[in-house]
Amino acid sequence: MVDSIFLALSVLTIGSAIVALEIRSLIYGSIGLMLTLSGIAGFFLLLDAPFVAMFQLSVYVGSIAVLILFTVMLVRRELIFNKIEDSRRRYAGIGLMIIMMLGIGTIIIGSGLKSMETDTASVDYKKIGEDFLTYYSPALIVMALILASAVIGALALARREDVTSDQRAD
Amino acid sequence: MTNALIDFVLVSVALLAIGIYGLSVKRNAIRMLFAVEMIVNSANLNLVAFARFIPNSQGQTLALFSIAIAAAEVAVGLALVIVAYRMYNNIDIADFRSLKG
Amino acid sequence: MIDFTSTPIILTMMLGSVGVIIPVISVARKEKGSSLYGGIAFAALISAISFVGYQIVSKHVTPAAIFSKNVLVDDTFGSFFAIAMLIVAIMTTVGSFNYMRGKTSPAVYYSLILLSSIGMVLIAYSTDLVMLFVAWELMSIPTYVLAGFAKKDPSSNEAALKYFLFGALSSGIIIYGISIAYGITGSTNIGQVIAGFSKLGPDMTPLALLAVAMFIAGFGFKIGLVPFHMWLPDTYEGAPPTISALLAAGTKKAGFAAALRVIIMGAIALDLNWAFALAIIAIVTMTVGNLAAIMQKNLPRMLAYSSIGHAGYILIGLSIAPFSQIGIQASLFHILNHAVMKASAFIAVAGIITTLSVSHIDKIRGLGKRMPITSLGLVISLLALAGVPPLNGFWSKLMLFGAAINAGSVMSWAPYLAVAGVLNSALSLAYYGWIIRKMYFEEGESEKRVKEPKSVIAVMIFSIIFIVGIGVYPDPFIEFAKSAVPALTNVTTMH
Amino acid sequence: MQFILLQAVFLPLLLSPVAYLLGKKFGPNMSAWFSFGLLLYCTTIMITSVFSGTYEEHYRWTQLFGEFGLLLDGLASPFAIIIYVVSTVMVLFSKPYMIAKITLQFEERANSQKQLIGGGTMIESSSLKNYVNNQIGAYFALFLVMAMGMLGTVLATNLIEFYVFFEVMLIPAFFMIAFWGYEAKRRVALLFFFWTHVGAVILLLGFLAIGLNAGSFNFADIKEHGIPQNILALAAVGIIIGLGVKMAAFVVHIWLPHVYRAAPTPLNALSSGAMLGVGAYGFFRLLIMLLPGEYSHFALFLNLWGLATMMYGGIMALVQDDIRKLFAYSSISQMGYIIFGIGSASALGLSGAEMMFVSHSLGKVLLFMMVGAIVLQVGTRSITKMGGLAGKMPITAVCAMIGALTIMGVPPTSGFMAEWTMFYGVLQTAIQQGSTIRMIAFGLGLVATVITMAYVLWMIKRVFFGKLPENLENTKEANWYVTGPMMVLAGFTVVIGIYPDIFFNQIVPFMKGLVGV
Amino acid sequence: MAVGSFEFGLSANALNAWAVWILPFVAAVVIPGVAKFSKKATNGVAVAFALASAISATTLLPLALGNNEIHNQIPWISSIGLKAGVLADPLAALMSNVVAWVSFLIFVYSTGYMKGDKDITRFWFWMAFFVGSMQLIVLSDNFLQLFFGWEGVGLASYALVGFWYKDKKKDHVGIEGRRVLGLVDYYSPTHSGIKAFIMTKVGDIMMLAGMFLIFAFAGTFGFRELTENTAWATTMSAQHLLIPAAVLLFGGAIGKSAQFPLNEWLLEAMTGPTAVSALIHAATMVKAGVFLVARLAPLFFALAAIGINMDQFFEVVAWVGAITAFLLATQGMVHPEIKKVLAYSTGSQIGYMMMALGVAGLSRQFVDGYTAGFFHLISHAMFKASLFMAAGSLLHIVGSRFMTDMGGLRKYMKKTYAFMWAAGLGLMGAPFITTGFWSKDAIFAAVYESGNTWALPIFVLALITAVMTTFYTTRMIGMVFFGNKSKHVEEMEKEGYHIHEASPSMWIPYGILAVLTIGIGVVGLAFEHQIHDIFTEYLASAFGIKSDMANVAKESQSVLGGFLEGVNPVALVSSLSAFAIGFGLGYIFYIGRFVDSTKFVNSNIFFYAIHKFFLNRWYLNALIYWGFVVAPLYFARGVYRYFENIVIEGFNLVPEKTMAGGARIMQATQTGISQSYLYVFGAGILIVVLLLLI
Repeated sequence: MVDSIFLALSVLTIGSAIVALEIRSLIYGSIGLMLTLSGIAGFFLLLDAPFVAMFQLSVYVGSIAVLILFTVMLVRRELIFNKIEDSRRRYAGIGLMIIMMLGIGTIIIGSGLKSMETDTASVDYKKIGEDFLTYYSPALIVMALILASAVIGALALARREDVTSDQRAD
Repeated sequence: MTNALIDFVLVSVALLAIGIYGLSVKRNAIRMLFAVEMIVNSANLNLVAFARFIPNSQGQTLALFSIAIAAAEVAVGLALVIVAYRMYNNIDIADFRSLKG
Repeated sequence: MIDFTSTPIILTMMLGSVGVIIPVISVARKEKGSSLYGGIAFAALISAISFVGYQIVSKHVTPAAIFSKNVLVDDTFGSFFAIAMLIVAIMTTVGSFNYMRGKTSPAVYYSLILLSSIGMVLIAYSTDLVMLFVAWELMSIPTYVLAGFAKKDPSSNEAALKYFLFGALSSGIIIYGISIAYGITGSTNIGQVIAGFSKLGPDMTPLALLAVAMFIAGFGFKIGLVPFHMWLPDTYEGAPPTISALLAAGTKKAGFAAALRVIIMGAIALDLNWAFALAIIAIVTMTVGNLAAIMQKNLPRMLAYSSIGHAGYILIGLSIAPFSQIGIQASLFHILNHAVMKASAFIAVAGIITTLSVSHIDKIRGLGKRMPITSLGLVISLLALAGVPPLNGFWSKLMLFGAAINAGSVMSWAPYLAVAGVLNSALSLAYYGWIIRKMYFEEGESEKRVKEPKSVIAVMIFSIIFIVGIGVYPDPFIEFAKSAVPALTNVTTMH
Repeated sequence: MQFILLQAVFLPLLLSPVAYLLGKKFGPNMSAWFSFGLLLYCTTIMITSVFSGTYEEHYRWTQLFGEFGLLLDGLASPFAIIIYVVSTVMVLFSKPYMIAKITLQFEERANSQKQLIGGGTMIESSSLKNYVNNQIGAYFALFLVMAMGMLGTVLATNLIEFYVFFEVMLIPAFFMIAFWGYEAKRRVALLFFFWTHVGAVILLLGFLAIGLNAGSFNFADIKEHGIPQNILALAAVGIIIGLGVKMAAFVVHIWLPHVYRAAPTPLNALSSGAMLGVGAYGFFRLLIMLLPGEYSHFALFLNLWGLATMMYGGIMALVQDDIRKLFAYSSISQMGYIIFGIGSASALGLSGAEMMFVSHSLGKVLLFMMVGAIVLQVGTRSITKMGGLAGKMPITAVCAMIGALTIMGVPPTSGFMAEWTMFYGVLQTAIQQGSTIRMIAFGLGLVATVITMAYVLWMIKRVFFGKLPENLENTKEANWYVTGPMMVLAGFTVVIGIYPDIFFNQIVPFMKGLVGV
Repeated sequence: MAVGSFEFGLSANALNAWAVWILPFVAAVVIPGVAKFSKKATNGVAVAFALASAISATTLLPLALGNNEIHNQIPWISSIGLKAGVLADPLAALMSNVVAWVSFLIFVYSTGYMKGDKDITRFWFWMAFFVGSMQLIVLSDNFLQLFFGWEGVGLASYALVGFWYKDKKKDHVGIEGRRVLGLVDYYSPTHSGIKAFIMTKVGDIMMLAGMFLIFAFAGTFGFRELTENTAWATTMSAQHLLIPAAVLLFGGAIGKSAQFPLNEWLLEAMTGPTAVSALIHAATMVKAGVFLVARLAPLFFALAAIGINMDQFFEVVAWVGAITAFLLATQGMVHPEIKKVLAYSTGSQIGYMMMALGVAGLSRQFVDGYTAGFFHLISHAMFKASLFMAAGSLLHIVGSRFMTDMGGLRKYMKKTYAFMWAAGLGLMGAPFITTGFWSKDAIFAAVYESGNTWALPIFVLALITAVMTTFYTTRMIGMVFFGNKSKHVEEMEKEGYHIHEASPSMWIPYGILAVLTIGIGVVGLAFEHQIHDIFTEYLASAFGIKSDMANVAKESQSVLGGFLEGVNPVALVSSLSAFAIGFGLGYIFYIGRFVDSTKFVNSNIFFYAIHKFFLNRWYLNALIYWGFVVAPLYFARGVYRYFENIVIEGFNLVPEKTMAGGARIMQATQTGISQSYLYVFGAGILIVVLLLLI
């Protein structure tokens, strides 16, 4: 039994994903990506995971997509528009996509997942917090290191050497 | 729960496949980042869906981790793209092919 | 709760704090010198490795296990990799001293190496998929940056981009795999995943195999398995050579740790078909790697292909793990050996590149006279890679092939792995020999001895001692590798 | 006395850097005499330990691959003695040869550099001296390592140990060809390394099959426990092919002619006289001792393979003009003899095969020394450009003749003793088994001796007899570094030929025990 | 009788027997050392050692006369249980004396012949080595030791045939430019040496095979051990291996004694110094084959007692001898080179000996044939050595090996002329006064009396051969000493060289032998009887061969009275007539020169054809060369060019090319475009899934 909200979300997510990749302008593409990510957040809500959904919206839609948008703005105008891909590559890619969908889809449809149902209540988000602080606590430390390294690394990369040397000069 | 688990999973598979399509066809570096995000999101969708049906919290936790990591990854990726752009004035990955053979 | 006495946590704290502090110092400090950061990083790594060593010697670590209720387990398996990875990190750090001289943001460079090495070490310790994934990312993300660290160098950037795209894709694939595994077993703890796998009904098995396939793809990317290897030669060639050392010797081996933890364990519980699949991948991988290496003109690229080939060898051990006691032991031993050999080879190349700024194989003619110690180190590493006795590479290859033959009594296809491996070893001699020939047997344009970087010399001396030492008396390390083999019997009986 | 064999094996390895440094600092004489003294010492202590019968040493090594042992029994001692005696003697021979060769290379280099620069810079004698010192030091260092590798292989008591030494002796040989070879030396060096390595590695597969399935890599343990039935054939085939490549048996002899044409003569001598024979040793130790069942199964095949090799090598040797290549094929042929004997499956045949190694070593080394002497004095390797040298180089000619007789198997040289026991062994088995094929093989084997005789005599005739070409009028006898070792070996072969018990006393009882007579 | 006195270790009374063969070897070792001080002194040393050896040999003679023997053994290859030993039985003692004394004389001769040669040391070394080896053959008590000597003499022969290793023109044999079947009939010394060595080696390996066969069954190489316990023969005979083994052993004799079909090497062996030809290729080494047969024949014959029939073996021996005798005699009639004629004659005469020994085994009076053969051996040794040495003098003085370059020398070299006649008559078998006559007559008698099916054809063949022998001997003497001086001699004289008699050191030795030929000839029959008696006793005691039959025959044939007692009349008549015919023809053509031989031959196409056929050596030599030298070499070159260089070399190229091709493909796939890489990654996931699912 497919719910209409689910259907709408699916169409929105997948459609916007295709749009995000295929539309000529990168700016519209970014907006398409935002829609996809929002669609996923919608799914999370459907799945009774509001905490994750909010996180998704704030991190992805709020920060990543905006970051991407800024980057897009940064580059030259002509680069914003797609170059036309080699059609052979394109068809090969579409073929791979379809085979993958069909292949993995078949496995999933053929598996026992289809009969998987649940009646129990959804997990309380407090449990998530508890997990973070108990079982996953080392992972959280590592997570912090990941973010630190990403920040350090991204800064080191993105910093303009000529500018820094100017700064050093004075 | 009105929706079956398998529906979510199928959506996620579709998203995964689209992501792989995007990575293997698109030439624009930023668009390739889009595709990466799609793949990560498809996995997240899976995780949360499973977490709902099992049910336990681990899936959601992992999804949270994954989102955070994706953010970090994107930051680094964009930094690389910017460096490339500075150097070549170009962000077309297919043109970056001096290393081959 | 966090057990603050366990080795991995202490390592994380130790290296992590230093790794974060170094860039902070650099902001505060006005001088440009790079050695200080390198020195700090070196000190941290040395203390880390001595700590691991102390933990092992004082028997604080538990025997190798797959199961743990926590996300991390303080076992010999992890310690084995910790030792291997830290050795690589130390070699890279020391080898970078000269390379980094005069380069920008050295603090970040060393800090990223430290952070990445935490990731490598933690992968082996983790017993939870989430932890594993997080550690994996901690290992990967700094290396994306490091690969593109030579910002003025277009090829470095290209290498980093390719690496990053593959890395991002593969981390997506890994988490997708984790999601499926989680979905069908209801837990992210590896022990419980395995337990869940072993209880699966036939309708769920394909799904579990899909998860395993995704793990193979995701981890195989880092390992350089064919067909997930395509980025590898380009990246190793383009990245700064010291970082190539880290990638080839460190992250690659960490990939094996992950693979061992996840692929093998998960798969043993499932079905033995996976072994055949791995065997095929192993053969293809080593053949592709070695064949492609033959005609290479660029030293790092050749070494990159060689490391693909070695991934194939190591995979032999994994693929026959259920049939032979020696399989995983051999793989582990080869991982350790290959880590040192490859790191030393890459650092030698780094030394050559920093001193002479050449990496083309025709340009290193007569190098034996110009840079004798570096050349000697390179030659010994190459010979060890080729598996020439009595060097360490010989022993581990011997064990790998032996294990394959040994498994022949259970699985009829297993000896072919050994045959393929042996033929590939012979094939690989062609290009290793070629490098040696260029360095020693051909007249270079100049004969004048150049000053060799001291740090590279240090690394060379260490690796020569290590390679020859293990070659002559391999027993302790073989035993160490043996002790690090996770107890497979629990799993197989469970099935 | 303890650690005798350990000393004998590892002293050369450990002191090889000393040889290098001595060469570098003090010149060829010092290095040569140091190496000579070292090897002489090792040879002496080894021979003294032979007197006490079977002698063993064991050391802890690896748990997985067994212990590190050194064993000198009836099988190993002739091999060991010959290997070290030949090596010791070759040290002296090498000195003048290598000096000449290195000087030549220096001049070539200088000439090519001169052409590059375009100026007429004179070669400084001091730089030549430095060059020679450096190179000769390296040469002797490699030489010592090679000697050690060969000895180690023969003394090994463990499959893996065997393999390790087996490979170790390749490496110095590789470098020696590559550094001091002729013509396409580097290509050939790689070719050599590649093929012998392939052979070795196939051998290794056999070893692994045996060792891991038998649960031990130690010879003694394997013999005691036996090997599981299912891998016997695989192991035997691996060992036979691997050793066949090493011994350059027919069809897999590809590498040998190239190598012999390109390698410096001392290496040729050492490799023909000792290194190839190690393959023969392998057959005894690995195939006959460890896999007796498979051996009896493959004996006839080995017999015929050996026959094919000896015939083929002989026929090819007939038509060679390059004297090194002639001996290359001759070595192939001689290895064929040994394989022929190994396939005899009788105690005397096997004893003969081992004796054949001894006599082949002595004879072929003599002949290669002759080649070296000629290359030194005459400067050509083409037989057609030689002739009538007997008058100019009488000692060389006499010693070469003794070497030739040894190869031909004419009494009173050791060659005859080896050949007759070996051929008799083949015949004995043929009669016992009533096998016509073996009988025919025996007959054809005897025919092969005639072929051997033909090419050897023809070679001697063309080199030493006949008209002296005018450009060789001023040829002189080689100096005593060359002739001395030759005379020593020539004497040795005659002594063994008259009183073979020197070796037979050890070999025959061992082989009898092996075959179970 | 002291048969089978097995003693271990050297015993004093055996020392002289050991000394016989060891002394020459000592000389061989000493000579190069002596040469360091004085080359001239080597002459003395060599002769002295030869004399010492000969005296030691003489001390063995009483043994022979008393039918005693020395059998002394020392351990040798103890690990196989083999012993070295000397066996001086009457046969060995007689042979040893022949060898020792002939060689002593030839040594003396050599001091003159080789005077001033630069390489005298080498010459003496090999001569001494040869004598040692030869005595080793004679005195060894087992096959293996015998084989040492056997190969030793072969080696010495090789070295001495090729003594003049510089291959100067004058040292060649054959006629320059002459071709037979497209192959040159002109050989250098070194070539001839190789030829001799290899051809005899072919025989040797047969012998080796025969030895091994017997050893495989008997477990011993010792002659005495083989005689004592004949169980091995029964086993071998049951397996049909005895006759092949015996024939293979005889193969060794064929090779060494230059019998058909391995006869061709002997002619080229004449490139050696003439002293060598006399010693090795006439008097001793080529007799080794005969000696071997003489060693073995009683053993095989005695097997008849235990019911083993060895007739086939003896038939082979007899026929090989007969054919060789005939074959070589025909060729001897036409060749122009004096040494070659003598060489043919040698082979032919050895054929006689073989024939006698073979026939002996076929008849019941074994001793007769045996004695005849051995007697002929002794007499041949004397006259042929003498002839060779004389020929050597001629060569020395005239400086040419062609008889056509000589002629009319009798006035200048009277002594040589006389001695040559004496020895030549011995070869011809001049009635009643020469040893040759008696020994040949004994052979005829033995053949005639054997009563075997083959007796008649063999007898006829022998008779024809005898005619030819007389003819060519006469021809030789006639051509050399009669008629006019040749152009060559005249030219030499023009240049101021004049023909003279050889030096005493040269003519005395062959003088002695020539005189002995006649001297013993005069008492030939008695001498024969003496040998006959010795052998009768020896064979009876050592092998148990009874000679009753022989005694009966002797008595019945005493019709001719005391002087010719024991001589077969038919044989006698045949022998006489053969001599008459041969000598008469020879006289007509070459001494009297009533008819010009060249014109005679050319007058008739039949004679011409025959002459050419003989001169071309029945084309045997050419065929052997084609079959065993030229064709194999072509074959070898073909294999080298098309198999080794293409197929085998291909093994090197195939992996190389495959590897390079594979590498190129791999490189081509690595395009550098990230999208393609990622595509492969994506597809790879599917592939892995597929791999896992199947």
